[in-house]
Amino acid sequence: GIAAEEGDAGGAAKTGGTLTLAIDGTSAVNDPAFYTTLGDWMVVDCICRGLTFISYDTTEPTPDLAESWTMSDDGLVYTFKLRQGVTFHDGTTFSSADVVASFKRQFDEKDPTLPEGASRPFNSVGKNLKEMTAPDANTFVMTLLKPDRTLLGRLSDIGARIISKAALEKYGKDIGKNLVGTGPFKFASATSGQNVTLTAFDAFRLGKPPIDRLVLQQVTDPSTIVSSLLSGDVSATQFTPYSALSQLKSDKSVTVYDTPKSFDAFIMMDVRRIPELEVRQAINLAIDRQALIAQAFFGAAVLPDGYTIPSGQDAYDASLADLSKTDVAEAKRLIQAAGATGRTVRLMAASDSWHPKAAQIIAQNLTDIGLKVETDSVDPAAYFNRLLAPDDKFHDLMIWERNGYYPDADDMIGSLARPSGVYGDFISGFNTLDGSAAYADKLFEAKNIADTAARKARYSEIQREWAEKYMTLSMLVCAANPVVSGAKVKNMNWKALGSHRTYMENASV
Amino acid sequence: MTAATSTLTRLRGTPWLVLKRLAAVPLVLLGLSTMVFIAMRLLPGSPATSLAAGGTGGNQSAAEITENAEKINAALGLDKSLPDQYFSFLGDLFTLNLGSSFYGGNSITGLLGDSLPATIELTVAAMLIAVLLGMVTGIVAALRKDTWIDTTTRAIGTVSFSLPWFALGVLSIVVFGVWLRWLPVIGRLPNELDYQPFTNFVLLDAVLQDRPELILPWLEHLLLPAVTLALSMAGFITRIVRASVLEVLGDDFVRTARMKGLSSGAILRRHVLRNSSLPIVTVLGLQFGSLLGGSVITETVFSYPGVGNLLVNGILQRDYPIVQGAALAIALLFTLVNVAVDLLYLALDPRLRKA
Amino acid sequence: MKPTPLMEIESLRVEFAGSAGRRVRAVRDVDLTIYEGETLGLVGESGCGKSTLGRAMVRVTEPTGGAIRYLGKDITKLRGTVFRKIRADLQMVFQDPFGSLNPRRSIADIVAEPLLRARGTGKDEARKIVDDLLDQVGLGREAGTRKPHEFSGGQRQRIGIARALAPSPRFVVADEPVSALDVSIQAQVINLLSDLIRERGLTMLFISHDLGVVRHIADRIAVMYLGQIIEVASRDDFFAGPAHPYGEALLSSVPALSKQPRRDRIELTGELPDPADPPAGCTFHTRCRYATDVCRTDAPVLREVQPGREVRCHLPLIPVKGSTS
Amino acid sequence: MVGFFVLAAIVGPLLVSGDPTRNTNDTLLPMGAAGHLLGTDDLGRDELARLLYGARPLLMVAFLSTALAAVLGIGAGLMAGYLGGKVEWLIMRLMDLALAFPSMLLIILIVSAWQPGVSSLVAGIGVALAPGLARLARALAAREAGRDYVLAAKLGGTRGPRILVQEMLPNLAGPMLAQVVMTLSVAAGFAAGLSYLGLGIQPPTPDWGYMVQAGQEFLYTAPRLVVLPAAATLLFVVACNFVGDDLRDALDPRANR
Amino acid sequence: MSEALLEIRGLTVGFDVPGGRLPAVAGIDLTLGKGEILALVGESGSGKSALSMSLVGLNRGPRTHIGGEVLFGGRNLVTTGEKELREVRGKDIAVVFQDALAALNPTQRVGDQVAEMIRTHRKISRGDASKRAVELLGEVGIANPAQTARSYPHQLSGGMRQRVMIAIGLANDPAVLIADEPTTALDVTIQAQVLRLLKKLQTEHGTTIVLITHDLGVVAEVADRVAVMYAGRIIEQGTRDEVLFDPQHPYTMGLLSSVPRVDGPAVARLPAIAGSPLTGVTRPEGCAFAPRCTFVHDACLSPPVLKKRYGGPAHLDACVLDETERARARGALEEVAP
Ligand SMILES: Nc1ncnc2c1ncn2[C@@H]1O[C@H](COP(=O)(O)OP(=O)(O)OP(=O)(O)O)[C@@H](O)[C@H]1O
Ligand SMILES: Nc1ncnc2c1ncn2[C@@H]1O[C@H](COP(=O)(O)OP(=O)(O)OP(=O)(O)O)[C@@H](O)[C@H]1O
Ligand SMILES: [Mg+2]
Ligand SMILES: [Mg+2]
Ligand code: NI
Repeated sequence: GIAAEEGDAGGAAKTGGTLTLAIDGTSAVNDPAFYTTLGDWMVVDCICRGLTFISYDTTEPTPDLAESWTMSDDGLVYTFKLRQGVTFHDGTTFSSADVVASFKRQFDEKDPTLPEGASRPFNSVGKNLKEMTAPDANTFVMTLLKPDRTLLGRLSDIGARIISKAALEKYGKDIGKNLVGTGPFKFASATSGQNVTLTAFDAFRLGKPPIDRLVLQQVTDPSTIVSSLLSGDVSATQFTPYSALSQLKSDKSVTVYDTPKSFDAFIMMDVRRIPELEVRQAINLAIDRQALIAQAFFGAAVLPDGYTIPSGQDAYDASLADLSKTDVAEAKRLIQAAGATGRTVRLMAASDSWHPKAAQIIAQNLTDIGLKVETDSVDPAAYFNRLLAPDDKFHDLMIWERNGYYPDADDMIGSLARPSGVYGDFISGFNTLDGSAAYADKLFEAKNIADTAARKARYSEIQREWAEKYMTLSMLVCAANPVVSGAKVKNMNWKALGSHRTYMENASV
Repeated sequence: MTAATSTLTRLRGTPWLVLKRLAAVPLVLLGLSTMVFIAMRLLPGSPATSLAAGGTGGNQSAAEITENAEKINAALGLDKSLPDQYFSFLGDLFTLNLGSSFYGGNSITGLLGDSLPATIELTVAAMLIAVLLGMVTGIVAALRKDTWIDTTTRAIGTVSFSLPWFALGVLSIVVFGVWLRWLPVIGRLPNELDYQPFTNFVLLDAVLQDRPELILPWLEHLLLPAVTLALSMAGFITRIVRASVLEVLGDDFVRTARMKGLSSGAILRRHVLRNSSLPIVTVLGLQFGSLLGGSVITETVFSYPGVGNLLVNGILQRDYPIVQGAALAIALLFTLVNVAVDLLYLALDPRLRKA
Repeated sequence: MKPTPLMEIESLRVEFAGSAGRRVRAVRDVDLTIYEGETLGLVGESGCGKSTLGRAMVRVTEPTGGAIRYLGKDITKLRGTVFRKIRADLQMVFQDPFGSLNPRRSIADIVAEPLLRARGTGKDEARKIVDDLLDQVGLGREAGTRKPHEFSGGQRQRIGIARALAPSPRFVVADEPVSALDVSIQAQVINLLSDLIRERGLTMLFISHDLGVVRHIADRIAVMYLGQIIEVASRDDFFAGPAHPYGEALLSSVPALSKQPRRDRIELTGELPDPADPPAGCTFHTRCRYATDVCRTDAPVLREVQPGREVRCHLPLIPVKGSTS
Repeated sequence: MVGFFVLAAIVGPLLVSGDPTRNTNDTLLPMGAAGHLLGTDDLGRDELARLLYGARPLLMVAFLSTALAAVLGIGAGLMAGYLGGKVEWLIMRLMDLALAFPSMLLIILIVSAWQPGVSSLVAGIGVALAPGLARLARALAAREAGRDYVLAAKLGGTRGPRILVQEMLPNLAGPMLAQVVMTLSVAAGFAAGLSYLGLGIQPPTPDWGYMVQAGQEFLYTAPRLVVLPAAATLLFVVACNFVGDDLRDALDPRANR
Repeated sequence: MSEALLEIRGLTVGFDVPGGRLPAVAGIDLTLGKGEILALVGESGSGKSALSMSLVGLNRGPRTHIGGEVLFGGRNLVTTGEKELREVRGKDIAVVFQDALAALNPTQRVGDQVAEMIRTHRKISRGDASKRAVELLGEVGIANPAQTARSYPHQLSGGMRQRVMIAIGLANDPAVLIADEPTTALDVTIQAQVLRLLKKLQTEHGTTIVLITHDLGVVAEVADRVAVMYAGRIIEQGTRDEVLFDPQHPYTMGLLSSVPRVDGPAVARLPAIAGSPLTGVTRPEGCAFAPRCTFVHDACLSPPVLKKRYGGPAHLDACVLDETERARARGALEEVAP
């Protein structure tokens, strides 16, 4: 069935029971400094909380373990007042020492509590950090090298979660197998490739969650996800295959939520392979986005009218819709003008989820405007590596997606258009184009504009200019990770789950 | 001289053969691990880039990712030359250290300890089902040779032997799990049950820990994947059993048994079954391999926490130690089963026992 | 007229890898001479190594040790083209008339093969030789186009003989060529063989376990027991009275087609020992009714006891001429 | 029956008008819809056309990989069986090594180490299936090598390779052929299975295995998208097995019929 | 001839083969006397085994057609049901097969195989049956019966295996023992032992023995009576001396003279019978030997009848030649052998 309007769930939420979330995978290592799988990341989300919190009802960072904060006028010094009386799962009390210990292992690659191969995702903030201090138990100060208005948002990210210092000292490198935080659920057991079991934390700051147990169960086969939702073996998941949506909507035993369209689906063009702007523009104009929405996403996507910014975010600007319009006649004309008719372009896409379907539709679209298309469907694990290899034979057109790690324009266009980032460098070769260097500064400036409206305007300006002048990235759609749950599951924060955020403290089964 | 010769002869008898078989196991495993080692290094994609880009790939600059990847490579020992990697891999192997996962350092031995029992449960259950089914149908078909019973049994056997198991698993989930709701479709035990593995063989643990309530849900979870796996093998066994029983029925000693005035039931029991089980037993050993291969898909479809699942995840994540460990475990299992089969063969066929 | 030796073998040994690493010594230090133009009959119990010896002489089984001399030339180690030339002189007729003909090839092809390969004869010439041969063995040249399965056992054996004779060999090993045939057919094939031997002046090693057949076709007899030659004698001498107790038992065991059953039958007790683990001393002592202590400890050697008669026995059944030991 | 499949794969596409790779907006039309006998798939392509075209890659992979397995396996097996000794030991140990690993896994390893596609599929399946054939070939060759007619050929001065090809091969051909046809069915099963795993033939080329996998998403809404290609695969494999059985029976001298 | 024990009347055995129905046994009348050894001789494929197996229905099957009568103990064994026939098999009529290695179960100890035969027809404890089995093995002349009983067939030599087979046949002291070429695979020295054993059985147990062989020497050695088969029919029958030393049928004559002998004068050429026996499914209506016979008559084209013609009192043959022609035939054979 389809989710009813907000609020009707109300009533007396049932307590007790086990909620099972289907996840893509687990290595049974749950460590904010070590990204392994999305599933493990979701576990960290349940166990640990950070200084700030974004509920996904709004995109505004709100206080969590930090009760309040102040920013110096130059935007370089942030002083956090920490909440008192919060206890960790191991019984210790939260203080600034825990914050320092948790952050230090992200910033310092020599930290003894880091396991081998740790990726330290929060390290990018550390690069901009001059120093961090804890003047007293309830105060924590960060001094930046350059201003960064996205800091508060980033502090809500999973890499910035706070671990009990006592636990860090106790477990060292093995903290990932014994994670201790202040979140609503505490770690019980985990088996790699199978599941992670969490139990409700009685002393959670906002009250004991209604459910007793939360199990994150690895289910990799898409049809099994659907089946186990229908059979009740799984309570909820955001990894639902798109094609099953209409079937699930018509089934009373499950609830399908109208999850926010939070991620971008796009094709990247390598300008070193497709040097003519006209050809790139033609490719952009050729794409039948309605067909993609209907046939690859089964309705769980919308036209990318804000270009790279999804509609839920502050910087969303519907006036950019024309950057992603479809005009086959014009596309053909451009191809002819460039003398590219009959040219072979290669298109690669990962072999999972919506990618192969999209690749087939796009291949058709490009064939229709006179190009010859060769496609390659790539094992998902190998795909990212191939994106990073400009020598790859299929590096002309690449289908890819970007999830909002925290809901901010800087995480979208800020990453995509940055000439030195993976997108601008390895993937598209944007950094080889004239004028690309200026975008580093433009994006930095936009990021630090305090006024929301002005910031939005600036981002719109950058996006339009970037798209029209270079067109290295053609937006396909803005899509959702469709959340589906069993009909009995109530009060789950499904909007957050649509962005892989796992806030199950209010959910009941 | 004669005494010495005969002792030697006895030494070369049964135990000698057993020893010889067992001595070959490490060699096979060494060859295999080398093969897997090479195959893994040939796979495109490296764990370091995946790891380095993990989580927030886009926020980092290209240079950062490259640098990070190098560091991770060094930490994981992937920066060393291939021969170096190989020798340290072999060295570890000799000390029975299978290494640890690139993703978070789970020890491979531990992971195998978690998953191997599940796979053994699954494949053994499938084997039992298949053998039972296949033996009965095969014998009936052979005894009723050239009747409609034979023709139908053979046709069904051939069809079931040809069934693509990938489709079968999905179909059985839909029918029994979703439409009929008779059986659970994922996992090995319900998540509500608080199972603390000790040996990780549920049946054994149920006895050891005195938790009889584990058994029923365990069987429920086991049934679908095991039957899915078993079906195609059962068809195969039917064919082999039929052929083998027919062959033995044509043997001279069966005529002798008839000459003795034995009833056909007694002939079947005392003379045909044992002798026709010889080729079946050999085939079982090899078929166990295809069961293990099939378990890779079946375990994925049923989210069944076995080695097959572990292996696929390992391949997908380019987690070499996991792939190596899982492949080795599978090969070891397979090899040991085949050694067991050889020994069973030895027990069944006295002809082989003479040196 | 002093006969010239055609084939001489010296301390020939053939060993096989038995099961579980045991060595089966099928032929143990055999010395034997076959003279030009004669037929030597080789008899002995099943498994005593007759076939192996025969095969080793034409080198389809490689000997483990010893030497084979053909016309005085050591051919034990020859290889390649040199050997192929000589090989054509040494041929073989097999026991099994079914397994020894390739079921997929025509008779003419089968018979022509050694001509084309070993002799290097041209196709047309080979064709002519094959036709003549098929006539000679009594099948008729029309048989050439047919396949082996269209023929009966006796006819197939004729084909086998034609193939062996195709490259005009000087020495032929006939390994129980009639034992698979019915009595009425046996006689036909035996007659054919003796005709051919006469006409072509063939030298032959004729292996059989049927003493009647051997008596009919052979000039000299060699008896084998457990990998060794234990007696060599001319045909008439042997049938008049074997010199070795085993030869004696063998001869007396043959059921006689006579009105009065024989009374002098010598019944051997015990079974043929394991060739992989032969008894010490005289290998026959376990079944020998004359055996003494020396037989159990000392292995006798093959020695000439009378001109042209060799025996491997401490206590031969005929008087020893010349020497005393 | 197998011939029927081959025929269907070759001429089938000429009979239908639909382009199996052409997307249209008529998605998921039911069976019997105008112009689409078996309906259309999720990208609006004619299912019948896809089924008919889909036979090609599967058959091609099955036949090619079987051919590869046959060449490798029978070659190695014949050599081992005929030559015996060290060569046999080496070849058979190599084969044992390959056999000591479930073939499905071996193929997955090979295919993913290469690049998914027809050539890697053929190579993977061929290599994985070769040991089985080699074993049989060796057993048969060893049996045949002991036959007197082989000795006779040796005596006639025929050289080793010629004996293998001219004398022994024709006599092994019968049972080998039956086994090869059976192998064909196994190869088809593997090819479909791997395409199903996404390691096989790449879209948009129609292929039964991939069609099953892609159709699986519509198991509840349009089950024919799974059932039709799965059934086609099954039929082909069954057909191969039946043909193999019949061949074996027909060529087996022991069979009394 | 002593008292009749078993009577065969008009027995036919046909096998369905690809070309049609093969008349392996084409109408045979034969009477078995109590305590005698009857030798059944003939070329390969002449139907010796088919005849003997059909006596106790061992070759019954969908492709086998057995007709005629086998009268034994007041019953016609051809029409007796399988269940009743089982009582007869092994108890009243036992068979010793040619290839003992194949005829013994390779996975069972030989003692057990003998004991099984005993227990099938007698209510007797397992232990007693085993003990009796060891005794039986001793009786057939196995030197170390207790140890042999624990062996598997492949561990025994050919002669011992054949004795084990005979022990199985003897286990229930049957009235008739059919020995189908029991010595063909054995060496002469071993053959002599086995033949002696059979002779001993006859004298000590009074067992009637049907000895199938193609070795005329063996026949001369042990048989009381002889029946010569050719292409599914008996063409000559009589006492040992009648058939072997006064053959009446040209085929028997040829057969006897073509055997190379170890005694008597050595001959230069063996008098051979030309041609080869019939193998196909179609058989001439008349004498099947006619195509190979040098003395064919028009009368040979009509169906042969086995009856008393010339020779001794029990001597029957199926040849239409008269006495002078027979003498000529005999002379022709002697001519070749000077
Ligand atoms: N290829 C082989 N491999 C192993 N052992 C063999 C081989 N060929 C023969 N033998 C063994 O060598 C011994 C002699 O065998 P051979 O065939 O020469 O005997 P034979 O006298 O010809 O017997 P028969 O009369 O049965 O033909 C036997 O013990 C036999 O088992
Ligand atoms: N089960 C059977 N099916 C078909 N034909 C058979 C069968 N058994 C025997 N025959 C055929 O019947 C004929 C007689 O066979 P039988 O075995 O009685 O001959 P035999 O005299 O015992 O010969 P041998 O001396 O070779 O044992 C032969 O042509 C044989 O091929
Ligand atoms: Mg021999
Ligand atoms: Mg017979
Ligand atoms: Ni002596």
